[in-house]
Amino acid sequence: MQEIKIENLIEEITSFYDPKLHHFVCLNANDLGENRLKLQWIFTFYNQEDNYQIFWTICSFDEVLPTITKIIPSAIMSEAEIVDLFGVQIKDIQGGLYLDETSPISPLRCSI
Amino acid sequence: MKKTITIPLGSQHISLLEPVRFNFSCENEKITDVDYNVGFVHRGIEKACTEKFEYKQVGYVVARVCGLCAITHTMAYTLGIEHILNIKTNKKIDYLRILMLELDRIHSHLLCLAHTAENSGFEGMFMKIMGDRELVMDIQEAISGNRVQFDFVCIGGVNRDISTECEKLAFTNLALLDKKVDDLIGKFTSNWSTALKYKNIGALSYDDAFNFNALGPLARAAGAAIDVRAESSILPYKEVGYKMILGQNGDIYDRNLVRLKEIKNSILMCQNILSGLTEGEILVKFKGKPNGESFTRLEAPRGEIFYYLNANGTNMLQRVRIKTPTFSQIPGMVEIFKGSDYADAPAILASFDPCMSCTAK
Amino acid sequence: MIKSIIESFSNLFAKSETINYPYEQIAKFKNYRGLIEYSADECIFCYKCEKVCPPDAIVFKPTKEKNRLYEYNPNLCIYCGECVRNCPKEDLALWQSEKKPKII
Amino acid sequence: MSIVFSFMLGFFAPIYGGIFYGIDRVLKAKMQRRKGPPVLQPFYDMLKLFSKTKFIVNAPHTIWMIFYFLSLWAVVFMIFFGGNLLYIIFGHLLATVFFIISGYSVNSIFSQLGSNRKLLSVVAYEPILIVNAICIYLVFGTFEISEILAAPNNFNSLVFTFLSLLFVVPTVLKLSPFDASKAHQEIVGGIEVEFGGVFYELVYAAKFLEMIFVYSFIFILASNDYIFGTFLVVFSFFAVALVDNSTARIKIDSLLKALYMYGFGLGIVSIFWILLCCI
Repeated sequence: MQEIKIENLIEEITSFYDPKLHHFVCLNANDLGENRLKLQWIFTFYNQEDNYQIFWTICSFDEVLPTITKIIPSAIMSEAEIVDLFGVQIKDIQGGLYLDETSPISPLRCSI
Repeated sequence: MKKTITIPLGSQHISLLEPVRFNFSCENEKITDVDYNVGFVHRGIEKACTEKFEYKQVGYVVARVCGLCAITHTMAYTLGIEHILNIKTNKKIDYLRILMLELDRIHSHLLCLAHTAENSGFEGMFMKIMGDRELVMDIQEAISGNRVQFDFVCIGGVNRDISTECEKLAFTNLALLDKKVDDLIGKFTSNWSTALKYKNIGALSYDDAFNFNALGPLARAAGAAIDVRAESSILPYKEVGYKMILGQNGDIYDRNLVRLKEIKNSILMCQNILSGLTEGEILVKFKGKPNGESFTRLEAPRGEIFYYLNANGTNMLQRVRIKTPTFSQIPGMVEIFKGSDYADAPAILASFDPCMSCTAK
Repeated sequence: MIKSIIESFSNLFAKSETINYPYEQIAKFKNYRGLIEYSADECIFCYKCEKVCPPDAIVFKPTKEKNRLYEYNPNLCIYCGECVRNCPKEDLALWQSEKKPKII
Repeated sequence: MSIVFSFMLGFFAPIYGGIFYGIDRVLKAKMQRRKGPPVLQPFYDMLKLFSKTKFIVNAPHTIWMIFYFLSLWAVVFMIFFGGNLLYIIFGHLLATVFFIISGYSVNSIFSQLGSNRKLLSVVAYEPILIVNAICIYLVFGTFEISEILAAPNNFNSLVFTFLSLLFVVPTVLKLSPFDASKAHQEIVGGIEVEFGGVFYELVYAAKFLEMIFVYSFIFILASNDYIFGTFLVVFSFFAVALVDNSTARIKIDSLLKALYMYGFGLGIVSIFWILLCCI
């Protein structure tokens, strides 16, 4: 587990990620309430048993988050999902992949 | 004048099992660009798991994410919650769980092979494989009592013990299936028309397999040794004879062969488990409410499945995150489509074995 | 291709694998999971089955009398058997039969 | 053959063609270890299609298709009246062209792709048919079917013609491996996709007529030996069904290559073989 600052996200992941060694599992978001969102970028290592590398940060819903799809193309699905389900803003990522106009807005967000 | 034509594949199309839409921009049947939409079956299962169902019931809910890898979803959830509750299962439970997982893998791979054959216009092969698949479906039905939604795994163990009759049935059917798979390998490798349809079609290179985070048979066909069964110690896979199977070219042909060989490996594992099964309890009693978080990875038939669970000491979970194999592979799939013929697109799509209800949840 | 042709030809003389379903019955396996059955005489009304049922197929309806009325909806039931496992008087008050629900 | 008998054969062609098609389906089901539909299934389909709403995408689309069906039926009449083989081939080509135009007349991308592919497959099989007609002329000295059927049996010199025709049969009937023009899983039936109700029934019945068209070509190879001719038809029927069951669909460019290389090649070989036999 490694805490990072949202501003340093791109640099941290660029310096860490090597496609041949690390496997990007997903970007996980968890609403802790009171406008706090915990984001976890979960990586594992190829050919190593139960070895996780998790970058995490806590941000608010108002921030515009950077995207890591330039480094990891498959992250686009995770990012589009949290845009839809949590209503966060991520640069260059559009919602609408999972929900459409008639769906509830950001359903996984805490109501508090 | 517009130079490209747009061919839609989906959201309803004969070659699709589940709703997904690909819009292919084609230059005379040569695909140049792909646009996709995957969220047709979003059912809000993650939300339901945290708001409507208690943690003991969630195992049955997540089984409904997907019909084919139902047991894998329940298993991943159960392993995660057992990690939080600190339950230690005995060897017999682990073995029975691997048995069901591998039987599930066999039938899922057979379905994918049948679907690939059907989508390339090979109806005879489709019917043949679907007929053979009944053998393994019968074993699963005899063991669990249900045909599709097994509901076999529960927190702390499994729901049913395996009887001697089931064991006998499993041995005979697996031996039969083993022969049929050998026969299938022969038929897939020595057919002029399938060679035209599968060889060097829809290929994913070794480097791209890593760059696009390919998983499961898709990655292994390209030669990338990516398999959670080898990277996880949560279930004793090495004891039962697991072997990594790799392809070379990453085309449809290799994907089919990797699947067929994995079926053979799975049959071997099932036979090992059945002959080495010991007596023991099938359910471990537990107390308390979950508190904490867990990360679980498991190899579903299609690739890695990941569960993140967060519990806060109540009956309700605070967060359930499901990441399924198709979910992260879609950018890779789109990349493979570019440059191939539209005539091959349904077969390529089927050979990915995409699961849209997994993806949209 | 030759192998497939030979097999297709030999299949002409083989028995078909499909069953003419409504006229021929499908062989059921032992311990097939069927309808949940209930006996009011043995029930101790702990309501555990109602609590654990994932799709709310078992509901105890309030009545004027002391005990509530057991109601079971076979169309909601997912046949997981969780209620039977949690029942304190398993096989007496609540058990899983091998019957199929009626087709309406 | 009396005129009345020929007329009856031609007039009821969609009916007994339907029975052949039903038998074909049962045979294929048996090859896949299924029970399959009843033999009369095409007629049950017909009854159902008649009861559906008559939906027309646009007028030319349906009209061209009706032209296709009628001209194909006319071709079948010509066969039973013992007409000229070349006229029959060109009549069939005309009918197919009507069908292709009908496919182009709608906006559906699948229909247009189907038309493209159908056009290419016509380009592939038409030369073979003509070469084979020439072969038949070389052997019997005539193009008239009535005269060919009266001539003595000379199948020895037509062996390669028969083999080359075996490549045409699946292409015309849109059977695997040469069914790229229909391609159920890719372009959802190609040209057929936009028809509905009664009009689809015409397309469906046209399949039976196409069957009669190609198998009559094989039948006349045996000239006056009708029993041998029936045997040839049944044999090719079986062979085509077996190959259909054990091959995947190949792409349209592979289809062109395969037909030109093997089908057309065998046609050329056949010409030389006949010349050799004559010497």
